Amino acid sequence: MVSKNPKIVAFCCEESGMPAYEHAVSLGLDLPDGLKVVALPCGGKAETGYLMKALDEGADAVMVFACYEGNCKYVRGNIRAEKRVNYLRERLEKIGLSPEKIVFCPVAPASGQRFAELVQREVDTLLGA
Amino acid sequence: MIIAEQKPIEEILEMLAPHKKILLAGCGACVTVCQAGGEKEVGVLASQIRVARQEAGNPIEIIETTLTRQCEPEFMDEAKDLMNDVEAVLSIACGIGVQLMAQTFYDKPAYPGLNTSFLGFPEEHGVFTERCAACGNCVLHLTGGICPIARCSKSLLNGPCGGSQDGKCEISKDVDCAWQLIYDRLKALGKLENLAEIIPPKKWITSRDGGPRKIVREDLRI
Amino acid sequence: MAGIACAGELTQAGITVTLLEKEPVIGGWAADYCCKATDQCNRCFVCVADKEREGVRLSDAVTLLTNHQVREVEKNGSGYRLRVENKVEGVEKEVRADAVVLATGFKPFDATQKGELGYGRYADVLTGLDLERMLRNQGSARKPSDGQVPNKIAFIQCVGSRDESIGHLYCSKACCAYALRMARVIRSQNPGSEIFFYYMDIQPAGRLFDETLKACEEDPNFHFIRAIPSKIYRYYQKPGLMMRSLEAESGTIEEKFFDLIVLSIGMEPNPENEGLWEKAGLKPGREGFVDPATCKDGIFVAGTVSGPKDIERSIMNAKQAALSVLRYLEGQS
Amino acid sequence: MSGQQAVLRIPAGTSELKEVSIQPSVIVAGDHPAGLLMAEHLADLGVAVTLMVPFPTLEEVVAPYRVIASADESVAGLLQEVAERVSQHAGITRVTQADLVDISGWWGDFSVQARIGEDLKTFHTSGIAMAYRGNPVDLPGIPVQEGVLPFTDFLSGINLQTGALAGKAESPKQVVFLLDAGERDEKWASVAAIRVGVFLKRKFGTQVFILCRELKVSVDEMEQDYRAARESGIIVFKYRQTPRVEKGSGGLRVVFEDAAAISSHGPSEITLDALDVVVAQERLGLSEDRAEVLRKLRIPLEDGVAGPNNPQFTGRTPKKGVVVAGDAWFPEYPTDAAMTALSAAQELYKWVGKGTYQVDAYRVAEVDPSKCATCLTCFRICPHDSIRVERYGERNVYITQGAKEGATWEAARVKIETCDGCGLCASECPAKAIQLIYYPDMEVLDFLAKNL
Repeated sequence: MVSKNPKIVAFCCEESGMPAYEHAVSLGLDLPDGLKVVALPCGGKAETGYLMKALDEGADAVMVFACYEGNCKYVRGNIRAEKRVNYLRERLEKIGLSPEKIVFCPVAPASGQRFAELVQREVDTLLGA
Repeated sequence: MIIAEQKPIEEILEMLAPHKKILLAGCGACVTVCQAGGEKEVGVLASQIRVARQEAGNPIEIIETTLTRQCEPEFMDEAKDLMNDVEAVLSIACGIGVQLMAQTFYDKPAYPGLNTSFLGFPEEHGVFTERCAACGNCVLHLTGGICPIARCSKSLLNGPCGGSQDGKCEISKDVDCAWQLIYDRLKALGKLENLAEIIPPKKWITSRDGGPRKIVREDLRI
Repeated sequence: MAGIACAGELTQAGITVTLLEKEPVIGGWAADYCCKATDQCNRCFVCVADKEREGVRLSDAVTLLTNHQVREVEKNGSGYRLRVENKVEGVEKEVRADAVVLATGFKPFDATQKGELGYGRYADVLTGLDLERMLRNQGSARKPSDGQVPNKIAFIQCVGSRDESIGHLYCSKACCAYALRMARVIRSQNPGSEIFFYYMDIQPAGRLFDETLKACEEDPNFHFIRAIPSKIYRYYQKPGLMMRSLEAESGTIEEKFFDLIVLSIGMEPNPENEGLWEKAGLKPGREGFVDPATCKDGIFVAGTVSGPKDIERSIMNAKQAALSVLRYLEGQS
Repeated sequence: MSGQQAVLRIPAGTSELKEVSIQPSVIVAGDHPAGLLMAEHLADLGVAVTLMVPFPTLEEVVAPYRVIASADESVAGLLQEVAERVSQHAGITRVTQADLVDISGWWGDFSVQARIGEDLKTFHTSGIAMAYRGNPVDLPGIPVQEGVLPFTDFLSGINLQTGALAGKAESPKQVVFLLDAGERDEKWASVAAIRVGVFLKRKFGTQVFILCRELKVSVDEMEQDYRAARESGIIVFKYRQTPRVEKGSGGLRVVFEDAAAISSHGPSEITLDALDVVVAQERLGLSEDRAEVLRKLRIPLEDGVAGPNNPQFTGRTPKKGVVVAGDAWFPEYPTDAAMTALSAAQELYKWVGKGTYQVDAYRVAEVDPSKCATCLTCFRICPHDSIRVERYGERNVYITQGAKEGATWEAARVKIETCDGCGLCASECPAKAIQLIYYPDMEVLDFLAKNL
């Protein structure tokens, strides 16, 4: 059962996801208290182990905020992250869980609005499910 | 090295259904290198099993470990103490490791977490290709260092079949015709005359057909 | 923007920099631009500009003087003396430097000069710059008149560029790229939308542009029309704006309705450059922008001050300027 | 409520600064004039420059661009005498008839192998610039036949005094420049065609037709030059489909549909006949051996030019200390190519110009040799080509190659000078042998355990 205030872990690339989160905070946008933010030097550092561990520890969902394809400071770290997310979504589905528990979200550094929107969309998905 | 792939997760869950506490054992050798059963995969798989069982309302306790190698009896000691506490072991080593586990810890079930696939090498990160079929009777010296047993879809010994087209095998345009490769290599080496020699019917007795194989090196054994 | 990039480069080479900015915030026009990623990066370089700006803002080696306007530039021995005015406090001060980089940028073309296009008269006629700001600040395109999501959108290229009637016989170089990229953003946000792109010639924008152009060409809801629209007006019985153009494809005069019309305005020389910089020996080139060939004795130009550029080329030009500054300083010592 | 979230930040600050001394030296290699400009600028800044060109003289680097320089003052300004100046520059060591064949090593310590005539020679340098001209790859959509000339062959083959093309005695009467038939959108040929066209028309009275998909004027002062070209009698057509080039009466014939003509009678087909020569814009790419050198450094090639096509890599490559310019970066008109090259030179100068650099040995990845399975995963995926498998003694005590004593195992090793601390290697390492020193896994896992 997902509580009214779901626990969401956001793994944020220092180049995009983290500035976007901070931008969202600076704009005073509504972000759920259950959001836990983990900064990573690159989206590609969001290893499969981290993502699974977060769910294992009791997170309702995991979001990976990384750079758009073709804009990674480390060439293809973001694509690695996306592929891991896709792999895990497939696995979750096979074990009878909603794949929406792990999502990959490309963001630009100055897009706090999009950050907040994506988190809200995830909360809605979780509560709707 | 040995290349393996993780089993479908639903198959693994089914195997573990009767158990409440297991050991999940990785292997630090080939399957680490082919990213199927090393320390990292142990952690990820353990989390996946726990999450699935939690969701099903039937939690499971998993002890995680990675042995130096699961293909040597001596390293089984590393799991000895841990095995005391669990009902079963899920080994994500190759088939050798699973069997050595089963043999060593005779009274507890050992389950395979991987499908052992073939002998090969990584072409690039994440791409593995078969090179050797472990047939036990090597012909590479005759075939320009390219194995027709493992790489020709029909394991032909004397040239390609009629399905070789533009250097590709008829089973798929992504598969090179091994005999094309052999021809090219022998040509490059100036040894095309090798092809004129008929390779006699192969002794398959050294391959799978003769039952489980075993090698005894009397010289090393003393 | 180019000034910031140049300052960033110089500080990394160990030079201390004073950054004079007449506005309250640094970053130039690029600070208003939006990220133009769809499901992938479309290589608009806005995030690079954002990062450069943040880097300079936090740098210890850069003295930031915002709200400061340069009043006079004077050669002083081997270096320069600049008289600058703090526009907020109204006080003047002097800044000395071994070399001066002019990066005062461009002035966006005033679209009201093209009265037939109705900018300023109709709320749903925007400039490219307006749309940039809208996308950056609100996240999506809306009709200013009623806040609704537009479905049928026209982009008109070369507004204020390649136009002899207003004396702008040059291409602004950035507009095709920014317009196509923003159009893609709109298409990806609103799959029901339809884009009509009125243009003379598509101008390529470097090696990263091709993919964007191809994606637009392959999009069935994206229509390229080689025409210069002649008039935009209101048609009483119907909502939206009517636009008239003579289209090359059909050879006939077409009239179409649109929810939103975006004028891809170009760049003009910044009028502030006139007079002030002539004393330092800088002269305008054939297009009215500062001619970089007239830079001498420790004066350099970076970015759009010497001609229209997109962000990528502004940054490259800034790096080139930084190299020239370092080379000049090396020769002086 | 906003701003109440639990946040785990990457630890700020440094703990282990290491001074690295870098000799200010670079090798500039290649056959593009951008290389000469880079060499000159860097040498003026006190960098010891070794310039390698594949020709016997530097003039040959510039020669094919002379025709553009005759037609465009700003190109003339760039290239005039640059070959002479660089030939005499005291800060530049010139190596002629030389081509790079291999590069190994890292920023500050590259080992470069060059073929000089018949010999192979090894050089050591701190930084490398590769300024290559593009090789014609193909003429897209245009059948090869007599009278059809790739653009670069036309540029290098034309006689500036007589206007005659290589192998011909007189200047051609009618020339068609056929542009844009390829997929990649490049403007260099468009700009060159118009400016060179005016030059041919004025000097030799050649009738010039320019056929293109789009007229490209996004180069400084191009619109005015285009206007001048039309006024001087050059005829520009925009076509829809790639024109047909075939044998005509007394020369070649080109047939196409005019895309810009406004007519209510439908599209009009135009035929140009009795053409002496059709100059076709070819697709330019890197030659295979040059591409191979880039691949060895893990510099990706995208669409035939040095990648990545990524805004984070403006004028630089993922390999620290290596920059790429000229057509190898992207085929550009000479003035644009100069800007790109000089911005790349600035990138390079930042890496070799200062002499000493501070490297943070804390914000990097570290391999635990006792756990390393030497699987080469990290070596394969490091975006900066910053990891090698080396021989170790005890934990992180490096034994130089060849020294047998005490060497107990092989393990991967991170070159901290070029490690950017992105953690990709750590995230993929199947043996969990790599950790970011400044941000180990435990921090993330503890945070998850405490906050969930």
